[in-house]
Amino acid sequence: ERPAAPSSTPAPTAGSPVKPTPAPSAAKLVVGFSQIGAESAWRSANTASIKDEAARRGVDLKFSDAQGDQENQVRAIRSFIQQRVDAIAFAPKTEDGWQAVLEEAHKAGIPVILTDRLVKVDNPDLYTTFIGSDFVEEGRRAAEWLAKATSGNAVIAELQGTPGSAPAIDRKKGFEAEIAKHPGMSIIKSQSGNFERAKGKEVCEAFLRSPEGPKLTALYAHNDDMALGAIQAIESAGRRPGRDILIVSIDGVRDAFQAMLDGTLNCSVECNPLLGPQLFDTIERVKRGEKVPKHIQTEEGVYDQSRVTAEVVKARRY
Amino acid sequence: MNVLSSQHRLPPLAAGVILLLLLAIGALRFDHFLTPANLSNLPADYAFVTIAAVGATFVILSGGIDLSVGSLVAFTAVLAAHLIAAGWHPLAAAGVCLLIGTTLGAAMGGLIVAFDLPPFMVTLAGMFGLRAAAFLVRDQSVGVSHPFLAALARDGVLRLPGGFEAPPRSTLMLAVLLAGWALAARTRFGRGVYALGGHERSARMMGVPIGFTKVRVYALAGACSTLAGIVLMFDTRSGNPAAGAGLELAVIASVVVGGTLLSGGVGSVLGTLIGVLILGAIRMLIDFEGTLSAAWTSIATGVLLLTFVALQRALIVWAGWRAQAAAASGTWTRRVEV
Amino acid sequence: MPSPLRDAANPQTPPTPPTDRLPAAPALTADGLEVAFPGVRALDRAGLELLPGEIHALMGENGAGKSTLIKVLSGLLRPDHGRVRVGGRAVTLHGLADAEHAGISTVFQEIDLIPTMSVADNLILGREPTRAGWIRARASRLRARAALARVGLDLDPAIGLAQLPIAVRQLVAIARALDIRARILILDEPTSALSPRETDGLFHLLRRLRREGVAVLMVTHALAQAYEIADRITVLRNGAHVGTWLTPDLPRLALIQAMTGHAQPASPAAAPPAPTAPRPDSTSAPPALEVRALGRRRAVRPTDFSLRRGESLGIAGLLGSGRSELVRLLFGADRPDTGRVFTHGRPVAPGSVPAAIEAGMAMTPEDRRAQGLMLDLSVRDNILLALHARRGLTRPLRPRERDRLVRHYIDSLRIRTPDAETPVGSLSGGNQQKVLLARWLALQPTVLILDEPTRGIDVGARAEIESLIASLRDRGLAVVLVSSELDEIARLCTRALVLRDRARVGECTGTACTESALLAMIAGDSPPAAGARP
Amino acid sequence: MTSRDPSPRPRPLPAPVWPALGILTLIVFNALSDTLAPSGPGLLGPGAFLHVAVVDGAPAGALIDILHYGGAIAILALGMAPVIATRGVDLSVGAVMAIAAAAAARLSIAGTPGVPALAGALAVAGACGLWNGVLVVTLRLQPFVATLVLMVAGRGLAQMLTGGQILTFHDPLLEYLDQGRPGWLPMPMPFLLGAALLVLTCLATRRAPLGLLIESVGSNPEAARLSGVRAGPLVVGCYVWCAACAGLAGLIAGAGIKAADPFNTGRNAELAAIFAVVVGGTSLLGGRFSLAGAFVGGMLMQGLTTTMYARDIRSDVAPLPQALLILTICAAGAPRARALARRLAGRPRGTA
Ligand SMILES: Nc1ncnc2c1ncn2[C@@H]1O[C@H](COP(=O)(O)OP(=O)(O)OP(=O)(O)O)[C@@H](O)[C@H]1O
Ligand SMILES: Nc1ncnc2c1ncn2[C@@H]1O[C@H](COP(=O)(O)OP(=O)(O)OP(=O)(O)O)[C@@H](O)[C@H]1O
Ligand SMILES: [Mg+2]
Ligand SMILES: [Mg+2]
Repeated sequence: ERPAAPSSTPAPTAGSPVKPTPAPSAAKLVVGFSQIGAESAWRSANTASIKDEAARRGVDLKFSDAQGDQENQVRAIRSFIQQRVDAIAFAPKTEDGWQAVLEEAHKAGIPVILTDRLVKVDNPDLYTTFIGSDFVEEGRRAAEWLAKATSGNAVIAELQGTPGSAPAIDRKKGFEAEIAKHPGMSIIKSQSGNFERAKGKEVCEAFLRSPEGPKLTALYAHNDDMALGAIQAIESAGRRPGRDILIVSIDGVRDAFQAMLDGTLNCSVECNPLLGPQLFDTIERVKRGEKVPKHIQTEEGVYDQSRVTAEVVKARRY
Repeated sequence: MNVLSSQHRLPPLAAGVILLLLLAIGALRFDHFLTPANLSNLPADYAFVTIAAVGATFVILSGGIDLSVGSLVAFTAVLAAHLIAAGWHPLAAAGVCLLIGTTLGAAMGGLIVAFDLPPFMVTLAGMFGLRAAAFLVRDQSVGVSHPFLAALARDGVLRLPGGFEAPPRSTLMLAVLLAGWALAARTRFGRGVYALGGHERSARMMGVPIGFTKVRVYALAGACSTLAGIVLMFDTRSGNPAAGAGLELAVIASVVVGGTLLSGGVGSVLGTLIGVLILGAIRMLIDFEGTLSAAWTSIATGVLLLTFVALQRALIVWAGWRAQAAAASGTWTRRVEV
Repeated sequence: MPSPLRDAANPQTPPTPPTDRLPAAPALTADGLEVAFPGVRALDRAGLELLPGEIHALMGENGAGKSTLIKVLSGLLRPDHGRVRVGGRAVTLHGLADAEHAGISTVFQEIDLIPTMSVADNLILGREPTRAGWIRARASRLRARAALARVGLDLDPAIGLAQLPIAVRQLVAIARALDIRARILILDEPTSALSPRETDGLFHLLRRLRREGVAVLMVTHALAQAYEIADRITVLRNGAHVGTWLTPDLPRLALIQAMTGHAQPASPAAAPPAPTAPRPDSTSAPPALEVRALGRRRAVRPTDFSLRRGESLGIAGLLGSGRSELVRLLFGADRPDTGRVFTHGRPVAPGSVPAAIEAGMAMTPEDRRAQGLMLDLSVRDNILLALHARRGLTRPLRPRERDRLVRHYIDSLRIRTPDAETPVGSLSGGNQQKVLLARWLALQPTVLILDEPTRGIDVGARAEIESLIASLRDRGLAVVLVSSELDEIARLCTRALVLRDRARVGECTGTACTESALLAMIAGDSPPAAGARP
Repeated sequence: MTSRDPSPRPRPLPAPVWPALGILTLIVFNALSDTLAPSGPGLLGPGAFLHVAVVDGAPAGALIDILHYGGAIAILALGMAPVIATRGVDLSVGAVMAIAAAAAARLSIAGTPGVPALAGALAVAGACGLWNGVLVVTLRLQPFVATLVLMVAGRGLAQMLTGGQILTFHDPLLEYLDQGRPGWLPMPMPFLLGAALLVLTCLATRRAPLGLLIESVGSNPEAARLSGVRAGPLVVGCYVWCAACAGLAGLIAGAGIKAADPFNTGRNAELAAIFAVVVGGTSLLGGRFSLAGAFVGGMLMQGLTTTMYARDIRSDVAPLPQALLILTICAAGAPRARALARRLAGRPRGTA
């Protein structure tokens, strides 16, 4: 019942798959999706969105959770190729290391859609399109908000994500590039909190305790979870989060919105995990032979306390 | 045949049965499971794990443990990538890394011997230190492209009859396995490793050069981990300092599932291969199933693992009974005259 | 109080010059050896001279330093002071390999071999025949077989070592030592696990080696063996060289005196009050131990016997006759297929050690290192273990009571240890055995099962243990004694069972239990079928 | 009956000495760095490693941080030590931490008051331990594999319990486990809990025969069996105890962030716990174990982390100095090294 692999047809060129889809519309679309793992609530929401959307559209979704291991993702993609799925989507754990397996998918004529972050490959034709946000841009927006809120004067502590991970690297890069424009802003403390709430708290405690601690006026966290941990640390150190120390973070999960409502978090740059609808729209367009842009930006906003109300919090799905 | 020495052969044998069972389940459930291409993927995808596990087998057979596998893999992968990015030929980079990795392994063995330290501690320090070293080489992943790598991936594939394919890493894995097996079973060094793990004090009293053997075991493990790192690097054409996190546990688990006793002295390299493939086949089944959420993936992996090790256990007990029953049907005899 | 003998022997002067029968150039000499361990000086200016073509007995009390001396001679230990010369040349032995290179081959006392490997692997470990670095499988098998044949052991070399009882392992270790062409062969208590038959076989072999000019050094605690085979005897006491004598020049009493340092009040043979006849208590009381049709396939055929309080039952038989298996079934260490065990009329749950202990039984297993002791735990813990296990977590001993018990047994069994906290593994072999005995005596059992309790124990301590057994028996314990030393059974037991081929073949009572009677029963009318292996 | 003139017997130093020396090294290093840095805070100035401020009547500072966060690791190690002494290992402690925290959060959100919620979560953790113990004892799986099963599956269970979310909860009693500072001794609650457990377990294992029975099983299982030790219940008990300790550590971790984080709680906790036990002088081969050593080992583990924060060391390269310190401590504690030192000092040698 599954459509046969179009191995005889020439491989699609990127952006404009020449592959005609004569398959009857009755045939169910088979999509393989390889998720990195479940390392945060954000990720869970991302997974849920994709699964729900697949169920809603009646797509046969092959879902594989790599449990945080890039090698498992490679294996999953190879197994999708073996199963001759109609399209492969995945959220790459790192930028590098996909050349070989994407070549295999390319050879098998299966379109590949990246979500969440980009990959580095020799030949951009190896993937069809990329849906997701730009981590550098997120970092930049966070810095932009902070610059505006402090009129370009801030002594900042930074809570980084997991060492070596793409969001940690890019969010740092974007943030630093932006504050470089403001001579009054400087990062004086920076340490990894591993994207964890508990580590965020522990590291922030150490920041506050250090000789420079009293000088801090702002905190930038690479994700909301670490910011939420840091808020507790700031409170127990006897300072007021959100007032004495401005806090800006990235992701926009519900707990962060709640914290903004409570006045303890100042700003969260949204990184939308609800990619499901966009992803399957794109896949269907690709399958119909339409041309899709090489980068599909997700719709994301920058939320600060002024934009958050109880209704907004309630409406948050993740 | 006698009971005990076959008892030592039983766990890998039972593991083999389990592996076939897993493949049979996959074949029955999924359309494209039992295809030559898919079956070729299994060893290829786990080539680097297997290579690292061969080294770990020696360490565990000798009664030790090596926690530095994952970090050493990452370190050498990054170093090799870094060197290639700096213009080295991949083979030269691989050679240098192999030398460095072997030396690092030998150094850990040397510390274990010289100060009589617990291997857990020394290799844990190795795990910490080498991970940091990997980040010092490059703090994020490096991609490389080199004509040699592309050519290797394109032309190095062995096409076997029946549609099976062996990419270079599978071939290398096979070579390492063969060498490991021969080393364990057919050299004095290998017998010494078994003796060491079986009873270190006795082994000393029987003239096994304990210190030298241990150093060589850890050097070998270092070499295998390095080779695994290079294979990983060649395959993904990138080196990532964060790669291989938790690999050491996966490797130890494969070795143990393959019938090697963590206490040392009993086990085989072949069992290790089967152990890796069992864990790989479980993963592959879960991928083909394609409906499991993250939580269920963890649970299913755990439950399948348990099911199959319990089954392995049952097979061993059953075979033991059979052997006893067969023996008991004989007569009451005094075994041997002195 | 210097004994005349000591003065005559004059331990300070060099050993008695060899007679004309022995060639003059010594194969090995050691002098002034000193080795100190934490808390003890194991060797204190010890020395030794070995001549080619002699069998030399090394004797001394438990903990005298015999094994330590042997470890020095084999390169396992480096002495703090002193010299070793082999063939007249001073050598420094850095390890076993050096010693083997110098032509010294050793069977150690605490050799456990490698239990996870096969007999063949154990025999040829480290000496595998190789070609270009690769082991030649067939040649290895042949070499292993040949080694086994040399000690007359007919057994499948592929069998796992762990399966074999300690006696057979001992023979394997000897076979291993004989496998290399050594000019000096050192055996540390090789006979302690062997029954008379195997001992005879070994001695036969040693005599042949003597004819070939090999120098043999052997440790033994059995005076009879020393007098049977040794040309000369060297005695160590407290790590020091006491003297070396030609065997015929040294009367037994003098030897004992040399070992203990004081005149022995009574010869060990006379120590325990020999029972003349069974002295059952009131006949109406149920027997202390009753065994009905107890058996297990491939181990022991169903066997019955019963034992009253105040009786001691010996179990005699050859190696592998099923003695250990029988008492293990009795104690619940293995699960019997058939039969029941009753103590004092009450049935004991089969196959359960705790149940047997609860029923008043105690058993010292034959293999003290594998089945008895926790080598890395202290003497104190080893003594108290069984008592603690029986009392459970709910009825712990008071600390003062623990100290009292430990001190009592260390003193009364004369366990030679720096203190109660010393790990048992660093005691000498005989003292380890005493610790094991203490563990079970501390339980105050009513049925005491002893499997080779005097293995590796020196003459003095043996006499003490024997008299202890006798007095326990006379105080109303029922004692089951498995021993390869028939004279021990003859002296101590009111009755004896004889096993052959895993079945009971005879029994004797009271004065009829002489050594020769037992021997006759063991041998049987026709010799048992040889070499049948399933 | 020692022979005459025994060489002076060097008593082996107690097991906790080496990790304690390690902590001391860290403190000295931090203090030196504080004083020697040109614009540093000085030895005791605000922000210095040794500085102890008083916040809300309770002391606070880097040293207190070590006690605070080391408490949970020490509790894990106290649970792990007996398991290792039986020749086992429990890889599932991290997963059990997450499960316990998730269970507590669920109970608390469902309106269960503190005490039953706490008891319920600990019972869930205990059940996990029972599962491990049964696999090890009745199925006779190697402990590594048996506990690997729960290590892998447990995180999934925890995620199911929280519905793939980080569950935030508020319960004064649960929060007290982490934030509590009792008036009579205003120290971090995790440390006090750990210390209380240490005293308790030391009493149970050293005054009573429990410790000896556990050690006998790990030292020589066959001999223990023949001495009448019922190894089965004992070993199962050890795993249950270990899991219960892990549960408590999980609750502390959850209380610290007032939420159950099934993704990250207890990640790599098994390694930290095993490290603490082994550096505290217990052999992975079973047998003798030291609870005090495990406790101090846990503190050392946290000391390494806190030093990293205090010295602003990038967390990706921090493991390098940490590794070197671990090696140094181990080598210093090794009998071989001490024998060498004695020999260099010209005194007679100990064991060969
Ligand atoms: N490794 C060690 N550590 C500490 N003490 C030791 C060690 N080995 C031996 N000793 C001690 O050295 C002394 C001599 O021991 P040795 O084993 O040489 O005695 P032995 O004469 O062989 O006794 P036995 O007849 O009981 O075997 C004993 O007191 C023993 O406790
Ligand atoms: N000469 C031998 N060669 C090989 N195996 C033997 C020999 N003698 C005994 N066995 C093994 O030993 C086991 C029985 O030994 P067991 O311990 O019961 O004998 P035993 O009469 O108690 O002798 P001992 O007291 O010397 O140990 C048998 O299962 C057999 O496999
Ligand atoms: Mg001895
Ligand atoms: Mg016996």
